[in-house]
Amino acid sequence: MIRRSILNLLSPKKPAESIEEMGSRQLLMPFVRGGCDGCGKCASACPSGAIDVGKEWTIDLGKCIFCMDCVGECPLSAIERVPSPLYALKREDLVFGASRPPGPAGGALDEPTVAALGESVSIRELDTGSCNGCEVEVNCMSNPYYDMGRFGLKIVASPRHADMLLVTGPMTNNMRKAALDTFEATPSPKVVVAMGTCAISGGIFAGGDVSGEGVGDTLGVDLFIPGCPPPPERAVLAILRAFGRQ
Amino acid sequence: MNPFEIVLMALQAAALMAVSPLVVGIIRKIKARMQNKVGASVLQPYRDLRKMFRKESAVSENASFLFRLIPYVCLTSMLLLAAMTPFVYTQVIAPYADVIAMVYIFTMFRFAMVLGGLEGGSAFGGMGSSREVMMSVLIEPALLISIMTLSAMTGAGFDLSAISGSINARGAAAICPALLLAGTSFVITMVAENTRVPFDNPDTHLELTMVHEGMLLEYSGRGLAIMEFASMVRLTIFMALLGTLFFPWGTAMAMTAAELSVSLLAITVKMLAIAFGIALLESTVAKMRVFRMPNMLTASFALALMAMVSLYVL
Amino acid sequence: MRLGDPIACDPALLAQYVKAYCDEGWRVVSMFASESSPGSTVNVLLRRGGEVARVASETVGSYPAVSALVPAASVFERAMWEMSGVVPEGHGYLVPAIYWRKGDGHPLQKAPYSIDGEERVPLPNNPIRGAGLFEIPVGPVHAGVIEPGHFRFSVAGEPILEMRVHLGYAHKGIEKMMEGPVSRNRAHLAERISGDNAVAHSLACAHIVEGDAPVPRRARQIRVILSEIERIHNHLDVLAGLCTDCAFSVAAAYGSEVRERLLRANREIFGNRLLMGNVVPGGVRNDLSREDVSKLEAAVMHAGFGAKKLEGYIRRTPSVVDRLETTGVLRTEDALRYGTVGVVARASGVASDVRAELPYEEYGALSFNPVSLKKGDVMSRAAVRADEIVESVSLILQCTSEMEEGEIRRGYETPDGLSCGIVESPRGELVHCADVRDGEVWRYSIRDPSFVNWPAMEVAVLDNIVPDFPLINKSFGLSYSGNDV
Amino acid sequence: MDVLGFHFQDTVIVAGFFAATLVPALVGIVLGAIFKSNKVANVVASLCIVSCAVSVSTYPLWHLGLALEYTLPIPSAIGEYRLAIDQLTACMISFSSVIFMLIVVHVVKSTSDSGCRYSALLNALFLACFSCMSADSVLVLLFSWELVTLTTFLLSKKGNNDHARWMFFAIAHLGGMVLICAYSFMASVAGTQVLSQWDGLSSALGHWTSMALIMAIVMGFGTKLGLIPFHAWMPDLYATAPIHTATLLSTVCSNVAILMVFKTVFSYIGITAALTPIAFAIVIIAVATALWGALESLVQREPKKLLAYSSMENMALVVLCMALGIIYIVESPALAKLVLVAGLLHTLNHSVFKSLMLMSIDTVEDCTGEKNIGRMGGLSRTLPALSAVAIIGILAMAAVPPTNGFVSEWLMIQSLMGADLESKGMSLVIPLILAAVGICGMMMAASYARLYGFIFLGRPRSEAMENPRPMKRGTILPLALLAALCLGMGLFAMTIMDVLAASIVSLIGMPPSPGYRSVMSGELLPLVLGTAVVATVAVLYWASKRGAQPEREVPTWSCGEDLDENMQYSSIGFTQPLVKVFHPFYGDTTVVRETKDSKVRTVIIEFVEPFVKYLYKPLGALLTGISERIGKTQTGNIQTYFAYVLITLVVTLLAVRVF
Repeated sequence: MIRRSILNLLSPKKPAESIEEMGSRQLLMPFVRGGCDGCGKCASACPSGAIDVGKEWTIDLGKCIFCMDCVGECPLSAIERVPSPLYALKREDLVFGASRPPGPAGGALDEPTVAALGESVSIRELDTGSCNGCEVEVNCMSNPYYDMGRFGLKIVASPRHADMLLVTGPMTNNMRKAALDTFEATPSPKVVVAMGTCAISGGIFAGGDVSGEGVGDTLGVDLFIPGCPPPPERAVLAILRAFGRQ
Repeated sequence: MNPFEIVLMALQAAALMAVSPLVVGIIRKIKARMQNKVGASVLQPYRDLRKMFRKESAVSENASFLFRLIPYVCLTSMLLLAAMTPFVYTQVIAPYADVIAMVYIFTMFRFAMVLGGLEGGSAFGGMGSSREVMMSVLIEPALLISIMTLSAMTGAGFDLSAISGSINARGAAAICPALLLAGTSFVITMVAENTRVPFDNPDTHLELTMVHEGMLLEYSGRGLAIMEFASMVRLTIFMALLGTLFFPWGTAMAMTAAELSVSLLAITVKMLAIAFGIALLESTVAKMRVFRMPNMLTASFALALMAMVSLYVL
Repeated sequence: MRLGDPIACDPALLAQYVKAYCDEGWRVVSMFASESSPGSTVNVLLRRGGEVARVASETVGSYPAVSALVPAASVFERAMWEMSGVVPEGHGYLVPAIYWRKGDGHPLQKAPYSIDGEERVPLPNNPIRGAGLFEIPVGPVHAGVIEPGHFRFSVAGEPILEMRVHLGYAHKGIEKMMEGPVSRNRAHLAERISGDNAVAHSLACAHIVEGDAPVPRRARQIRVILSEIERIHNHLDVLAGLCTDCAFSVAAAYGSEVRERLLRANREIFGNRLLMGNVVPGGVRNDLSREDVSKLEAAVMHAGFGAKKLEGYIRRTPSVVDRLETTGVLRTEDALRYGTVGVVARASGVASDVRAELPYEEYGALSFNPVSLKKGDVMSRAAVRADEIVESVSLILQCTSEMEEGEIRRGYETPDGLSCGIVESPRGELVHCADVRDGEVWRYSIRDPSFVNWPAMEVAVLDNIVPDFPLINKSFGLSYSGNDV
Repeated sequence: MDVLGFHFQDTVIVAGFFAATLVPALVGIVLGAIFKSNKVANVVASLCIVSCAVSVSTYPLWHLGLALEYTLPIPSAIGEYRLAIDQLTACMISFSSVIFMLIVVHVVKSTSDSGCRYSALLNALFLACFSCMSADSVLVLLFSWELVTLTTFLLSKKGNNDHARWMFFAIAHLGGMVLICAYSFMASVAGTQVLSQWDGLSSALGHWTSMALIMAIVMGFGTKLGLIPFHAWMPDLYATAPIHTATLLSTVCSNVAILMVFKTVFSYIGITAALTPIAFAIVIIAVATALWGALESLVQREPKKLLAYSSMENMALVVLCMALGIIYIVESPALAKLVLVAGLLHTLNHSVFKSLMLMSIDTVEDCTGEKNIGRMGGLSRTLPALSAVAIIGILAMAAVPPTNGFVSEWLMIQSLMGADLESKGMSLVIPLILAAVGICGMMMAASYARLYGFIFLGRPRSEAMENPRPMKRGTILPLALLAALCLGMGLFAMTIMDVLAASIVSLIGMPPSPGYRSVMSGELLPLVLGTAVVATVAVLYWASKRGAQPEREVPTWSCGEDLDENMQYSSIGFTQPLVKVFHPFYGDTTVVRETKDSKVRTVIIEFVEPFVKYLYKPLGALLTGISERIGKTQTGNIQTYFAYVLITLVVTLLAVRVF
């Protein structure tokens, strides 16, 4: 173990990826640029009801679980896979259609919060009943590949020490009180992040024994990170960009 | 003591406190690199402290005035200790740098922390306090005796300036079985007192295993910043004591530019070496079981006693 | 797998029937109530090696508790009482298991039911008293990145005198959501019962939906590959987690590095880090190209080497071994009494493995050595995991070396009646059961391995000290979401 | 003599002083014996306060140069009734009177129904203590010492606590008997009963006899100090007796015992080099007592019992200082002076913080009706004033700078470290003592943290804690004064030390130089350190509060579930790790019993004092048998006790005269 420690210490090459490397990997989402006849097969194939063909073809990235079942269903093969945006600051910014195509995400959190927390973000992960997929990825955020510690992000043990509640899961009824308690226990300024589809909208669990549609109905959310689950590099990048870094 | 010397002593205390987040940052950086990570910048602790200092405090509704006062008591005790610790210059605020008072100020720090852990009335704070108390019963006497050994070895009384002056003046000749034994005991004490691996895990996310962190669970904002800072200063003080008292080379004994610059270089090298040692220990050893700790601490205690006895027997 | 006609019995005799089976070496695999008029049918699934039996009993309101005679039934009866309203009379510890809310009716009943406000049933105190004893409540919001669950320790200092696990925070009503027309695609929902065991759950679900129609051999081989990759990354997670929990940071980082490489390979080859979306009813979604296969072999072998190396780090460091050995011992008799499954059982000397006893997919055609150890401590559970990773690598390589060419998906038809899917998930024997009536799933029951292993942990932690609990918990490596469905 | 422009004869002032001190107390006794009403009780207590107030002037009067000697005009066949006050005695009397006075003030303020008898006995106890400290003849000494035992015994009656009282009486009386024999023997060797004429009897006694006598004196007085194995009465009596009795026993009576030990050992017997071996024996007893007190305090469930073990530990440290004084005195008088000053200072400090803590704890019990520390908690929010004075007392007990407790421990360790380690195998002994003192100190600190933490901090653990009755009006006053003394004596410790150092010259007969300060480090440390601590905390607090974000009160973080009162650390659990570490000392006395009815297991954890279990239980059966018989025949009548004590004394003294 001593040997490995010292070798690691001295080795100049680390597996950690640069921000550019992390940013180069895309998470693809289904999207129709045109040529949709509104047959609705894709909408009925969607397990989480993310697609609406009512007025125009729209997809709610906050509901999409990225299963791509819709792609094969389209008789016109009009559904393409396009890069999805990293994050959104408002829930409605996650709905895309021909009139509002997905582009790179922009915008940062409000100025005072960024100024207060920008360089050092203590994260308290709050699982409100997720499937454990997001937890796997949150744990990966601190492995040597993503190494979020180098950006000043760290997981802390108590909400008292936290600046950010990283909320996963659809907010089950049984977790509602605990989530409110955690929010209450966190000193301000604080940021609430909805990570993953079920935190944003309830996702595939919407309509189950959960409280409302996602975390936003219980806590005010400042940052939405779509994905089911969002890969670790996307979560890290989304947090960094929302704080105006890179 | 001329005024210039007093200024120098004050500067040395201020410098010790100022570099303590850097010291912690360096240890964390080394640890991260050993884990094959890049790790946070060595300046990250400063950023963390600044952020916490600006945050709101969420205080438990069961906490009393003590809870609000304790961070300041802890910081004060560290301030006093910083002024008593030889760092780049062997002279410290003599004649008030009394080694016995030093140990009692450490006790004051612990006592305040333990009471702070009991504030709020959660099970975790009590758990941290309870374990801290168990450790302190064995740590403090060992610390007392290992420092006393130095006092007896140098015959310099209780004045830390005189002790460190005497040891540094002797240089390599100061190295004797007593110094080595006391030094070993001091290293164990340092690791335990600062609740580091293998006694406690400073990076733990498990509330059930915490010692030091458990007592801090209820603090937030400014109070937390101060408590964290005080802990950083405590670690730096121990490292500085280890560097100047048990590795007696290079510390300035006179106030000349040459000696001071050599001393600055020497203490930098020593602190880096100790930081590396701590990081290596923390990387290669697992946290021990709670009830194995007493064995380790008793060993430290026995080493300190042997050091003392060896002074006269050998 | 379709289940034949049950052994029907009078509710008053149900306990005796089940006891008689258990005395013969059968084990309660699952219990669930399926609504029928006027009451409910209590189904008890039992297994002995490759044999599966079902005892069914029509109850109205209540019946004498099976757990009075067979302790393993206790947690099932708590869930049935709460979710379906079947009252086990004489149950020794009738505390909610999942739902924790009062209301008119029960969540799994067909008639509409309503909840009394947001108030939850207060968690009960531990059944232990004494001056100086106190309770340490931990969770549902833990200090680490863990799923929500509540642990209640009764201690008078460090040694744990009593511990109770209270779950249900991740309850999302998945069993209810699974009901509906059989034609619906349930794979995505099944994968998210427990995201880290996505393959196992979707496979169990597929087994029900597919009936007894065979899927193409190539698909079966890919399914084995997926299952085993999932096992490797779960086991690696536990091994790395054990290192983290005892502050053995370099090894922990190494473990997470090895795992991350595997997850990246998953993403590259199968399109998803957690292998979601790959198992579909009738086969698998993604075929493997030649290139994929060689990438896969490399990735899997790297993971296998990494796991051995990690195990070596653990075994060669006395301070870690000291933490892991003799900690959290689950004795063989307790493992049997609570009907534990999977790694937990195998580390305590109960060699039960669905892959060997009731082979599904291609397992019957592959050779592997089931791993089993006797001591039942944290170290044994870690060792079983490390050895199983090696076995998994071998299974995957056996599949890739003789991949059959051909289609990967075939049509299927779901039969009416009661069918079940039993697979060996990384955590152990996983059972899905569905009661299909007239092309509708009438009742869908999910029994995650965690459901039967959680009660065993309540015994394994006794007399250990509080700070060793995280290690014990990690070594069990149980799911909360899968338990709470 | 010229005081404030008046001219008096010394003798007039001295007689006036003794009259002013003794007469109010005597009047009080008479009034208390005649009347029964509560109003008179207050008058009686006020008379006691007057006596105390007058006797506070003892040291100033001595300082003015008055020879405070007095012979009671009572002719006697067995000796004169002489009182004489030297500098050390004056010091101790003045100080003890302050404590006595504050305690009586607290009696008046806190108890409305203590009754005339109690007040009268307080007067009697004051008289007994005063005359014992100032005794100049064996008869006065022994008589008043017996009177101290007797009055405290009578004062300690409360409810049905006969067992504890008789245990105390038996043990204290055993000590009294030993003392009677020892002093009678010394009187016969010295040929006079006048103590001030016994100057260094050791040469006449021979060193074996001297050593035996020193041991007898230490153990004789040690029965009241709680030296092992005579501590067994303390916890029970502290817990069951009226609090002021316990406080007086722990503070003023201990001061008396310590003073008498010091005077007898150093002045009357006199130390020579040959006597050092006995000091090592005393060191062993003292260290064992200190360790035992510390260990037992960790597992106590009643705060008062915890404080009883704390008294035991503190007094053991003082005895340790005395023993070290014996060891040092021959080789290094300056060091001996330092250690004796440390011991005396610690005695004084102990009486301040212990009276503060005992009365604070009693206030807690009084306001909440709860005696079990395991069911307390959260009082800092409901009784803020009490918690503020109590934290000062706790810090003082735990020797946290800048309180008075710190100064005396600091001196003790200095004197230990100043020892000339190259002689007499001290290099082996001193580090061990140092280690023991260190461990004791930390264990006691753990106990005190537990005491404060589980009474005042956290959340209430029972209904009674949530809404305590308010404190009785005015009771905070004496407590606040004591708290102020804790701080003041810490800050101005050097002044008190100088006075004590000057006083013990009369004891050990040394010229003022070399001064004890020559072997001491950091002369002004207490004041500088104290000011630094207080000022820095204040400045930091003030500076940091400016521009800070507002504070928000939130519930204690509970991981998202509700907390009930049983979900916080328990006081037994708090020290359980330590009990486990030191389990050889608790051994089979930690009993964990489990009972299981249908659904709920019950775990019972018990601690039994081994001394009680193995020594006093068997012995106690015998002793209680005897004391019960005494109780039956004598029906608790004061006069009969007096007669009994007098008869014992007279018979012994006559016996000595005859042989």
